[in-house]
Amino acid sequence: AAERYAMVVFLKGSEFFNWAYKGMIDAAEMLDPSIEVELQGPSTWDAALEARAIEQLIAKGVNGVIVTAGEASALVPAINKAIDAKIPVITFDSDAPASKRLSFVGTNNYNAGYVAGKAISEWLGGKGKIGISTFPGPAHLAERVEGFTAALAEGDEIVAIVNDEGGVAVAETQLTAMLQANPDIDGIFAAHGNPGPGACAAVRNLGRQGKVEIMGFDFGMPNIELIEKGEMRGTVGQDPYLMGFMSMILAYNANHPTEITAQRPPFGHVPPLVDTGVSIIYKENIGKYMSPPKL
Amino acid sequence: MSLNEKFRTITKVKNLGLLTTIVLIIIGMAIFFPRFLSPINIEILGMGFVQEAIMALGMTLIIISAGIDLSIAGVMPFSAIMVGIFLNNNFGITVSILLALLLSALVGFVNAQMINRLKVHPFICTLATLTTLRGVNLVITKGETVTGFPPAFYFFGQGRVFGIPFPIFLFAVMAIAFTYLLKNHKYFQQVYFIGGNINSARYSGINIDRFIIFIYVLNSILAGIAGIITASQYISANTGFGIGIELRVITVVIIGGVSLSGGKGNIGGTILGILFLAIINNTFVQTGAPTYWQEVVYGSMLLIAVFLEEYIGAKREGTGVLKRWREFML
Amino acid sequence: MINYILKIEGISKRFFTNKVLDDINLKIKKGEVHAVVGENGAGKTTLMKIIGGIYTSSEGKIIFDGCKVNFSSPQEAINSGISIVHQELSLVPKLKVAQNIFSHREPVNRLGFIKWAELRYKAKQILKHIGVDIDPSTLVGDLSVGMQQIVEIAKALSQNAKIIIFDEPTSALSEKEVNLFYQVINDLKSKGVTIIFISHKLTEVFKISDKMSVLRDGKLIGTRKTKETSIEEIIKMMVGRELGNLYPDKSSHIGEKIFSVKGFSRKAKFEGIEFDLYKGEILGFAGLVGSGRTEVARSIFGAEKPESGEVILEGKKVEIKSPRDAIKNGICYLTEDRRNWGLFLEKTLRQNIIAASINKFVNKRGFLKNREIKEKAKHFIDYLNIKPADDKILILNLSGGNQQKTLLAQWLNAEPKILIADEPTRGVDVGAKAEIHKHLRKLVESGVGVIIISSELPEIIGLCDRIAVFNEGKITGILEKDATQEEIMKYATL
Amino acid sequence: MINDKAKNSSQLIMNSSSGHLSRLKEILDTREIGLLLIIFVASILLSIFSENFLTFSNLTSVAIGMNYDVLLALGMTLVLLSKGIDLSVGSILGLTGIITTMLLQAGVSILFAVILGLLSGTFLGFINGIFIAKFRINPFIVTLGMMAIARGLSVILTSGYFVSNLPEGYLIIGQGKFLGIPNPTYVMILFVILFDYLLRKWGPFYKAFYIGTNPDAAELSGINVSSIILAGYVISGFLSGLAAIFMTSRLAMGYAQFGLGAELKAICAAIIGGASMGGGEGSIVGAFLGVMLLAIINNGFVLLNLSIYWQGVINGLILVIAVTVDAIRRARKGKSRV
Ligand SMILES: Nc1ncnc2c1ncn2[C@@H]1O[C@H](COP(=O)(O)OP(=O)(O)OP(=O)(O)O)[C@@H](O)[C@H]1O
Ligand SMILES: Nc1ncnc2c1ncn2[C@@H]1O[C@H](COP(=O)(O)OP(=O)(O)OP(=O)(O)O)[C@@H](O)[C@H]1O
Ligand SMILES: [Mg+2]
Ligand SMILES: [Mg+2]
Repeated sequence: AAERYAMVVFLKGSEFFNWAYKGMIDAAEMLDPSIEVELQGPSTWDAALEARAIEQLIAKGVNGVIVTAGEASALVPAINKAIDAKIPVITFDSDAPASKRLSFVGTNNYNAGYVAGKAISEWLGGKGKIGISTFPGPAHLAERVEGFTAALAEGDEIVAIVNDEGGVAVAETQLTAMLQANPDIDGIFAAHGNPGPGACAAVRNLGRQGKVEIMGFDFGMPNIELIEKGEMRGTVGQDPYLMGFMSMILAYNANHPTEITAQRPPFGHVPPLVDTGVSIIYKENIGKYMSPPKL
Repeated sequence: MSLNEKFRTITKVKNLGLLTTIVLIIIGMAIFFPRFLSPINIEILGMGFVQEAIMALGMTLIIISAGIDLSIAGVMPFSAIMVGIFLNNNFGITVSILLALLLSALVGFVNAQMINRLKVHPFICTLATLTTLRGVNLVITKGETVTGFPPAFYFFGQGRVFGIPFPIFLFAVMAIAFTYLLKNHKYFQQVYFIGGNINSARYSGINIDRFIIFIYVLNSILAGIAGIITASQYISANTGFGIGIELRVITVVIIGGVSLSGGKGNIGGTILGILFLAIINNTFVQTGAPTYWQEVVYGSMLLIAVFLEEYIGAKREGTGVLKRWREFML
Repeated sequence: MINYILKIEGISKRFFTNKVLDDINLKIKKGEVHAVVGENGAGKTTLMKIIGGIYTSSEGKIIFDGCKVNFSSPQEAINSGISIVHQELSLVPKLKVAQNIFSHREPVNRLGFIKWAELRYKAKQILKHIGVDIDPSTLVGDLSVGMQQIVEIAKALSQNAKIIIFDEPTSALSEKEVNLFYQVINDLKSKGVTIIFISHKLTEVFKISDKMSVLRDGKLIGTRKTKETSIEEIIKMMVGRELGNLYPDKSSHIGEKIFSVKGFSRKAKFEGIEFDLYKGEILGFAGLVGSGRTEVARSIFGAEKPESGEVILEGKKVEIKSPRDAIKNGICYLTEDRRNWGLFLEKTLRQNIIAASINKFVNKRGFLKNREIKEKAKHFIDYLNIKPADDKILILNLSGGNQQKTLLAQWLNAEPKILIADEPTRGVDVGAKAEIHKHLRKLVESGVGVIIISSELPEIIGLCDRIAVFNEGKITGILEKDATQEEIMKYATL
Repeated sequence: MINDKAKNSSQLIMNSSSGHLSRLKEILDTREIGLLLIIFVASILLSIFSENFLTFSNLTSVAIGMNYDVLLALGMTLVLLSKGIDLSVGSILGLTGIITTMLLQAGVSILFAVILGLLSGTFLGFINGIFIAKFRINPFIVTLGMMAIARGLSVILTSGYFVSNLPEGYLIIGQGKFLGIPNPTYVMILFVILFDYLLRKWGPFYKAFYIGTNPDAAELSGINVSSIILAGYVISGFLSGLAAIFMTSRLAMGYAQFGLGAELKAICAAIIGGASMGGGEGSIVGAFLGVMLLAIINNGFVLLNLSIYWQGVINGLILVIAVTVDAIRRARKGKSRV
């Protein structure tokens, strides 16, 4: 029968994961047109629900699982169970390092935050007063903020952190209030994909266009448009398409061992870590992001 | 027996609409996806919703009493986190679990006190505790995951008894006990009096305040147990556990025929409700249908099942057109 | 020394600023039947609820069986041997009769598990003892109000109390059940049980009580030995003056037919119901509890669907599918179950009075005419003497009789062409009752058709021009105005 | 005899309504005033601790944040009033936003897209209402089903993508200002005043109070129970649609996750504002103040730079305080459970 691979995400229906899934589809097509792929995942952010999806896939008997860990630890038993059942598991974007997963493909979230921190510090000449929009809970957000903080220069200062509850509309309210309370803020870091447009709206509300530099995260269309309009200075670009693409190839490799024994028999050759890189996207290089793949 | 009479006898069965829907799905799945009925899939199907199932037992009592408890979605991660912290501080497994359950019980006690003293609808009291607890969980963990439990603790989420996963075994035992107690035990029967007519309950000499404390504490403890099982199952504890679980639990209870206006319902219906939810969820993974459709299909199935239930129920109850308004409102 | 089982000393009760009981002193001997009478809102129910541990008194003390007691919950009162049959039915409709009778005192084994067979058996015994045949496994919600009242009595009997308080137990019972109830009382008395009995049916009070106490506006006016007093004296004590005729004169001329019902049937409920209503007459529906009067009325009103039958109003056939249709056509039905089907307990008096006629109190664009509403409310408060006379009070806080008056106001306000009133004077005091009767008569004289369903034969006989007698879902006879109780009973129990 | 009794009762009348003073007392004793008081105290405290609180621009930003929640809470109040609940408001908001923005993207004119968007929100509410009012299925289940369906459809329609690149003219609806105050704020205030007035004074709305208190008695009183219940859900759907228009226009995009979790906020605000889960009670101004209280507390959080980890705890405690204050007020008035 045809091989079947599944991608599991912690929040389905997000542009970011669509890029990744598209990468997976394209890679599968390239490897063997008979391969079937599917996408699974909860519609709310709940680590336990993601683990359930993996376990159900094991029961269903898929040939490989590509998963982004909404919560690193909670997925460990499910991932290990899959590996024990000889189903290769590749994590992408967010890792579950304590598990037996074969490989992680993605950008280290700390690094992504770090790159953003370096850039914004540079924009503000090392004397930035910075506000951050994030929400408490997910580990990868905490890592980004940690990396971000570490990259700032001596003279930079994080003035405020607000809770956007993961949404755009709340981000707008919260960031508007933040800018009110701290008129000296001249930089905003949106720690995930959503608050970027909220930050721009907040700046618009107070008529501070041009006085506050905004760093978004990921290249969702609204972010890209805002960069094009000049309301947002840049955004942290990871490469989800490549993540999905590479993960698929690795999962396939793992299922097709060669004569040369690999590190983790019975699986085939896979590297334990693939870094897909991270870069800041500016107005000059938004071109390729303007047309996200249609699923 | 005429056909008409036969039909009437059949429709007397409770939860017929739900039962029909479930059976149809199972048959359909079994034909097209043979793996659906494989032991491993059945086990996973059960394990996937065992937390909800355990909590639904308590919620059934609460809703029959015309109450509601949203705070379980805060208690469940709270208990997981607390047990983790206790374990990490070398309290030993038994003590850690007992302490976590004690703290969970405390939340239930606070809920009950607010309901009794302030005479405010449980929805709002428990919403307040839910919001507070979610915050408390964050404050305690700073959003980080609690890990590093001793392997002996894994038993509660991953161990087996008689070849059955422990959580499922535990649920089965509790479900049987609850069914029997609710049907036959004098103390548990009070729930029907309180939900059915609170004045009657009071005039009959039922100590309502004490009973409210009992069921809310019980419910919280069940949520605490679910939390401990979750912590053990995923060898970690995190504030993100149980987001939205309160709605799922309430849903299965209501699908199972317990009315939000209280006074009516049983455990059997709730178990069917769980089954319904678990099967719909598993069906999607099994068929590999586009997952985006899952919500839509789930919502539609929900409406269809309840519609069937009401439709058949209306036949069963005859023409009492007016009798029905209050029954089907909040 | 006389053996008083219950001594009430200086009891007062205040609800917020409103003093409803004022320094009540009362002594009740063991084994006596002590009646408490008084106008609506006099404080009878409140006093009983204090004795039963449901309310706590603001001042004073209660001495029960020689000891001072201070019940803080009904549970304590029940445990020490005081049971109450409440004025407002307090059963759980979704549970079975047997469960309701033994609620919280079910026979259990050592582990607390209910012995179902024994429960059913005991329930059956008690019902048999009262002399009614109700299956203990039926749901209480499926019983008529009258039957529920009997279940309520059974519940009190099952508690084996030393004192049983009956708060208007017979208001929903018809003659036959009332007689059964008298037997129960005699039986209890012979067993040495003390009985406190509240009723607005004074003949009944005279028949069964040993002593009676009269309350007025929260004060105890006096206590009399039943043998040494008269109805006139008691009424005078209650209302402060003498009352004339209890029933208005009957109609002198009957006009043309205004309303008729033809061939009304519903399986297992009623069959072939036919009757006509003429201008200027009051038609009475008599019958035993559960004889189908209520069902027929509800079906005419569109609250339930009959299987066959038609309704003709002023010569035209009217199509009635819902109460809305009925009310639009001017056919109104005053329910017998005011709490569940009639009143909006958590709303104010004013809101309740306009409930069935909101559309009459809005202007062309649908906005409420508040001044008019206020005036109308005041009118009815005065007219029916609803107490307290505060149109912003929640119905919940009114006495039973005043709630009933509110219900009546609600329907009078709808200005019906045909009014079917199901037990319209249930729980209303003698004075007010006479007023209501007068008003109903005036209504009829002004051209409104009135049908009265009543389980009180004297009321039916005293008020109605013609009487349709129901028996197991059929009309067994239509009697003219001079019918006697015996005649009616004959048709009712054919 | 009536004269005789009138004397008795006239005393009581005097007691209960001795002129304007008692009227004033009555007004002061309402929940709205209690809420205003809490809001007032919170505001004073905030303006002491942060000079930015009482600035025009901060207050407008609070108003903007309230906008969506207020619209949803209005609908929720109407629905709760008739003994129902609407869990689908958040996802109807999401779906309507998607439909409107996708229509715009497809080149439909702004006016048309807005009208169609509002219609689709109304229609979804209508479906809810039909199931509840005509088929008499429990509102909790129906709207829960709708919540899943509408959210699912939003995701399917967009497959998770943002809908962006909206015409400038559309953005004006939400982003435009008049006299320095954003357009949506005017609409919000207009709706609050309108609905408050209607609910107090207008027959068809007023009947909802009866339905919620005792639906069966309402039916027997000739009130068209099912139509009024239906109307509640339709209005709730419409208001969700309106909130969606404002949200998508302000943020210049449509997104399937818009309105996630908004239903609980709306219920919470409506109940703080005086609606009851048991039906038959509710106040539009109250709901508005409920949203305001929550918004001000949140604003305070940011202004005072408090740790985001404590936000949940404080929000929960505020809820407890609001509920307790009201419980005390109710106890004095002799009402039973909310
Ligand atoms: N819970 C309450 N809150 C406020 N006032 C109350 C409450 N219960 C009763 N009252 C008032 O107390 C007074 C006495 O009421 P009670 O029910 O004792 O009268 P009653 O003598 O039993 O009248 P009826 O014959 O109509 O049953 C009435 O004016 C009533 O409005
Ligand atoms: N308001 C109501 N709504 C629905 N059903 C009712 C209502 N009132 C009474 N019933 C039903 O009506 C039936 C009893 O009424 P029925 O007409 O048989 O009695 P009745 O002759 O009026 O005597 P009584 O009411 O005094 O017992 C029961 O089945 C009861 O459930
Ligand atoms: Mg009374
Ligand atoms: Mg009757």
